Amino acid sequence: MTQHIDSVKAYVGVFIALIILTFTTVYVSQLELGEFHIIVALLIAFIKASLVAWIFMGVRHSSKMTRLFVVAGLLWLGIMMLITFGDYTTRIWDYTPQPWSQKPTVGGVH
Amino acid sequence: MAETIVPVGHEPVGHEPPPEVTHLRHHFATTEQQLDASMLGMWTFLITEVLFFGGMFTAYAVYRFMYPAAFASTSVYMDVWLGGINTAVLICSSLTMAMAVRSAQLSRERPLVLFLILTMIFGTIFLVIKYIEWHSKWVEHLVPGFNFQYNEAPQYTHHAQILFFLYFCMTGMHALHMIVGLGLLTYLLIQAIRKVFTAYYFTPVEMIGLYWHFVDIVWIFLFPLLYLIGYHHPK
Amino acid sequence: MATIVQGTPEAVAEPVDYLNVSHTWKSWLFTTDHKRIAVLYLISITLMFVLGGAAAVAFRINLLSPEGVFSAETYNRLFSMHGIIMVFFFLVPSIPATLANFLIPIMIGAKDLAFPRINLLSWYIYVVGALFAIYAVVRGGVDTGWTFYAPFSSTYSNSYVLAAAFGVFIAGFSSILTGLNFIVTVHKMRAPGMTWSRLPLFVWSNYATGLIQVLGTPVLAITMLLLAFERIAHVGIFDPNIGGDPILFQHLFWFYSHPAVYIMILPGMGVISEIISCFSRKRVFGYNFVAFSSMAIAVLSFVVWGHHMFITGESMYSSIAFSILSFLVAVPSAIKVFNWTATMYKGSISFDTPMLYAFGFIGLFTIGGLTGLFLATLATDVATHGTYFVVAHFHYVMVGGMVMAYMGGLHFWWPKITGRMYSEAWSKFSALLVFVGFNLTFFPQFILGYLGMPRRYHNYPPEFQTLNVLSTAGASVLGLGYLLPIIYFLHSLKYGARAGNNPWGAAGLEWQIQSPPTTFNFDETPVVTEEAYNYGPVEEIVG
Amino acid sequence: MLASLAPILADLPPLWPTQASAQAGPIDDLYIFLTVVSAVMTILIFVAIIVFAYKYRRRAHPHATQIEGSTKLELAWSISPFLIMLIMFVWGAKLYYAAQNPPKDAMEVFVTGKQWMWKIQYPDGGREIDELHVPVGQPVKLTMASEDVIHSFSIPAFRIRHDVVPGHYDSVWFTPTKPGRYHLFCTEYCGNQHANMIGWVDVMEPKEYANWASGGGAQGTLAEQGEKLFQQFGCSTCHLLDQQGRCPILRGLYNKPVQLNDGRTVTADDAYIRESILDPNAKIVAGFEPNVMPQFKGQVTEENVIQLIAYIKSLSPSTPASQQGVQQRPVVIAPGATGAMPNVKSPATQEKQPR
Ligand code: HEA
Ligand code: HEA
Ligand code: HEC
Ligand code: CUA
Ligand SMILES: [Cu+2]
Repeated sequence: MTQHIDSVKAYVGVFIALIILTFTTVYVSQLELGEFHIIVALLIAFIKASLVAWIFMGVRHSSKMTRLFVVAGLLWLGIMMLITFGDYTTRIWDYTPQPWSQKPTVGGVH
Repeated sequence: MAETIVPVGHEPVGHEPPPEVTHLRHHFATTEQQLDASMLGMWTFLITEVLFFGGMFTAYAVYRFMYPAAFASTSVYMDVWLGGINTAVLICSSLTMAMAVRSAQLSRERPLVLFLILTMIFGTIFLVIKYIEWHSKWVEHLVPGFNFQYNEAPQYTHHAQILFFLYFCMTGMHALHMIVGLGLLTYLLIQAIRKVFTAYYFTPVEMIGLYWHFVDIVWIFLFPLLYLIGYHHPK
Repeated sequence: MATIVQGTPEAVAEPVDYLNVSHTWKSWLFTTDHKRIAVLYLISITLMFVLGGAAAVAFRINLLSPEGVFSAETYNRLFSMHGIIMVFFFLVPSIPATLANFLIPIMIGAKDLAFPRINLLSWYIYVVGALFAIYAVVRGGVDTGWTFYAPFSSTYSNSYVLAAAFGVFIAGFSSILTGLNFIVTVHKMRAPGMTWSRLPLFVWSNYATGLIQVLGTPVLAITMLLLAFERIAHVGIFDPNIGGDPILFQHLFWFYSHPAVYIMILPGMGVISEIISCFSRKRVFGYNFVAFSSMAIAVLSFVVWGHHMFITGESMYSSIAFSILSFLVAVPSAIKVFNWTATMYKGSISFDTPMLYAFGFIGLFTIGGLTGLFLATLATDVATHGTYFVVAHFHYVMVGGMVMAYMGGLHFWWPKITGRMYSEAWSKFSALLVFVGFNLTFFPQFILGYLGMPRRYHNYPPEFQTLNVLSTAGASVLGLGYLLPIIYFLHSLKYGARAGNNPWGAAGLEWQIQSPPTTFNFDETPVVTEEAYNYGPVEEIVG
Repeated sequence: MLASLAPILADLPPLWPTQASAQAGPIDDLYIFLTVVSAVMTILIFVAIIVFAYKYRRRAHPHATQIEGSTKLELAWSISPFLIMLIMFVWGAKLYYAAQNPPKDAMEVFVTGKQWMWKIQYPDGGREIDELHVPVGQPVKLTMASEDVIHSFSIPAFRIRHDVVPGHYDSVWFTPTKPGRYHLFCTEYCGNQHANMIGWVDVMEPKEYANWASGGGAQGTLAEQGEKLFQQFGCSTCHLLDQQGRCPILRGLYNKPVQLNDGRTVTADDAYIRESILDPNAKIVAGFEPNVMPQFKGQVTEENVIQLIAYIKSLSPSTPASQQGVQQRPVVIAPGATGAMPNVKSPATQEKQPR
């Protein structure tokens, strides 16, 4: 592995970006965004995490294999969360609240 | 899966310094192979960590979906200031950690020691603030299973308790990782003072750096999920 | 640290190998040699197997009569410990931690695994986990079944759930570390010329297993931890009284435990590929497909877990999706079965003991896998869930499949591991006993299951007795079948004939080095120039 | 010779379960299909192995012919099994789907699982433990709840089974077709006496059933029992039948949409009413205050809940829910309706924990 040494500038730049994003997320959380609230919060968190991974953790210099591993980790987390969620959001005979819509829920098909 | 043949036995360009300097272990052919193996091992380990925390995140997602109002009601007790400061502290520590790795890569011994110490200081500050927060939760009777009483909105007692449980689990696991990280940093510090790390051998610094940044990333997600839920939710 | 070979006068007579290089306790307990660690694992999991097997024998005796002989309490603790020990402390580490630990570095031409000290650490972690489990047994056992379903385990059971769950939690880390080590080793330690397409299929299947271990086990760990917290502090994460959802526990548990069943079969499939090819003197038919199917199983195994929850009140749409995905994961298994069969076509087949086990594997795994399809089919799962049909299914794949493969692998590589041959006649006899005993034990359970006999019952309606008696009779034959190898293997250590480097005439790097191998396996790093299973040039192209 | 075998054969255990419901036949057909496919595949593979093992044994065939493999063959034996599996999947899913949708005219029976017994309640008020009586030919829908851990309600002769998960209402339905007495099992491990959580299902001719049923219900129908409880638990002190106090009117509630105070709308089905009684604060009706209605968890059993639901149901004419608009009942915001009664702590959650 050839060494890549990042400049101090890059590190400090990321640092400043992270701090700004932290303020942004706190600020945004106080706006009336309704359901988009969480989406924005997670989006910002994702950008922050990517910055840390990409620069601080050096993914940008890493091999394809390392990147594949990183993506695989996230993918598996996604599989676990999405499929579990798929169950909770599609149970129709069991009362589940539906915060994402204002439409009446389909009641028990008992 | 397309990967080329590993460069075992293939001579690296330039001169390979002696094993005392590179800390090459017997079963590796080259330093490069050893470094690659360590890094891949570390990343694989971090994947297991992602899924370890992932179990709690899944539980969080499910219950937040089931009990949105109860979860939102807890935000009154979450100190966004302390959480925010802690986020900043961790970001600082990530910066100093990155700088520490950089110093090691450049064989700069004094800065390495300095940055390691700074990282540890930030880590400690984080834990102290965390302790203050937990303590206030204890005082406010918000520790599930021990003294839980939810006066904010008694109708949500049960469901808010789930959130507080997840709060303690997730921040607790995170803090545990910080403590382990501090232990590892102490080890690094000792080695750094003994001038073990050079441009030829800094794998431990780099690996522990990765770990430290990962712990930072976990917090980056915990902060909005735990502190900013329904911050502005209509009562 | 591995000890350096010292040429003592006594050792001059015999060639130095990893076994006789040193005899002190310390040299074993602090070894970093993957081969010695494999032997340590072999001893520990054998003990656990005997413990789990003893529990099975005990509760099979109970099932001889409808009223049973044990109290409900005893029975429940027996089958729970049987399941927990067999799964987490025997079958999950079985082939990976022993045979693969021993063979992977050799097969890819490396001196050791990438992280020898982590390898040793994983054994210590395993031992600590096992001690916790044994502590739970000694204190009075645990009665939750191996599945630990909440809220029974978290709130109602008054047995030693915490100790057992903690043991499982700890053992999980040992499994993670083993998997991590394999992944890195296969990526980074291959000898020059050992390309991915030249890897023995055994390495491929263990690589795939490693992926599952790394990606799945952490979730089991956190699930066990949450369960423990719930039990200690009663915080409501799974307890419906406080708004928790018991089905969430099942999601998290099966997210690990379904893929785990492939941790418990993939390495076995790898062993079978090696054995079939060796005793047919033939390259494996369709190498690429077999290798790729291991990876496909590893990936797909993560999206089918809900088939254990068809009737729990999981969403109907989820169930339907999980059902079709379960069929999808069966396809790569089908590929393997057909390819093994095709490998024998125009081979030159000999019937040594490992091959007998391989035959047993193919037959029993096929039956076990096909009955898995009954369970993946929604309507028939409704009729058979929670009955002995499921018990029969998983023993066919786990015992008929994986344990057969493990035994086959042990017989195949025993000469390499110990340098000695075991008794040919006895080993064939015991293979026969295992096959007959196994079918007698578990085939009647399919019928019992469809008749409706529920699992985890310490007593049962009298009309089920005949089949249960057959099953118990089979279990005693099976027990004998497993007892014999323990005896003749031990016997061979001292009295067995010297095996030589390559008793089976097999291809593969491990057969080109000394038996038993030296501490660093190879004097110099080998350079690989040929495909795996090179038993001669390709003579015929089909289709 | 053969004749002497006859008594032994007669003594053999049954190899096939009785078919006693309309569900059993179709499921058995699918099962037979699966068995045949499996048998064919198994025999195919066994025969191939035996033939190869014999024909190419080393003595007869000392030199193996090396074959690389064949993509065409590989694809053939990956795709064709999958096609066969698709048949299994579609067939199984169809039956499963049907099992989730009980017919409208199904008779409703309530089942409560509890360590270690099955408590059965009939709409006419009859109650039994570990016995279920049903008439031949009548579709029956079971609504099931658990008071403690997960149980699973299973009748092998009917080929039906469903878990009974605490905190949920689960349901399952069947149409018995053959009079007789069949096993009823718990098939989810639920503790010590799991194996004794068994009972019987009696399938009776309709006439016989009518006879038997007339004997039951001494304490009135389920709804009448519920009415009594409604008085006994003091529900009636708040929920006046026709007059809006500080509580919602329950008449006409069942199966109607309910507007909640957080903006959501839900349907007042069994599960909702159950939750409203056990944990009223989980969902607050728009215009009302939380913490007024006491929590009845720990005071009423799941059986009581079923009786209360039956009563509340009986207050609604049985019109389909779909035609109703949101919030037809008048809503008046009651002034000063807070903090009337303290929450009743559930004794179940206070129990000492075994470790
Ligand atoms: C080694 C372990 C192992 C393996 C490999 C498998 C393999 C499979 N299992 Fe099994 N299973 C278990 C261990 C295993 N299982 C355990 C332990 C349980 C119970 C847990 C508990 O509750 O305690 C269980 C339970 C279980 C259930 C839940 C039952 C229930 O509780 O209701 C289901 C449901 O879908 C299932 C399905 C399958 C399928 C589809 C496969 C497939 O992977 C099988 C694929 C193989 C084949 C299909 C055979 C070869 C193919 C051919 C010869 C081709 C010809 C085929 C056709 C033409 C169709 N299994
Ligand atoms: C790796 C997995 C594995 C293995 C190898 C086995 C092996 C065996 N199992 Fe196990 N079994 C499980 C995994 C396994 N099982 C699991 C996960 C469950 C579910 C648990 C639950 O419900 O939670 C289960 C449940 C289970 C049941 C259902 C219990 C119930 O639901 O009430 C039964 C019933 O017959 C059974 C029988 C057997 C038998 C007879 C063997 C035999 O193969 C054992 C043979 C081994 C020996 C006998 C020991 C070695 C021999 C000697 C030391 C010689 C001395 C012995 C004699 C002289 C007899 N098992
Ligand atoms: C102290 C007063 C009080 C008592 C006693 C009381 N309730 Fe209520 N109930 C309320 C109030 C106030 C509401 C509306 C707020 C809410 O949704 O929780 C309500 C709501 C309900 C609802 C939901 C109605 C709807 O329109 O959606 C049901 C069902 C119900 N109660 C049933 C009962 C039953 C059954 C009992 C007795 C076991 C009972 N209540 C006892 C005050 C009471
Ligand atoms: Cu109830 Cu088992
Ligand atoms: Cu499965």
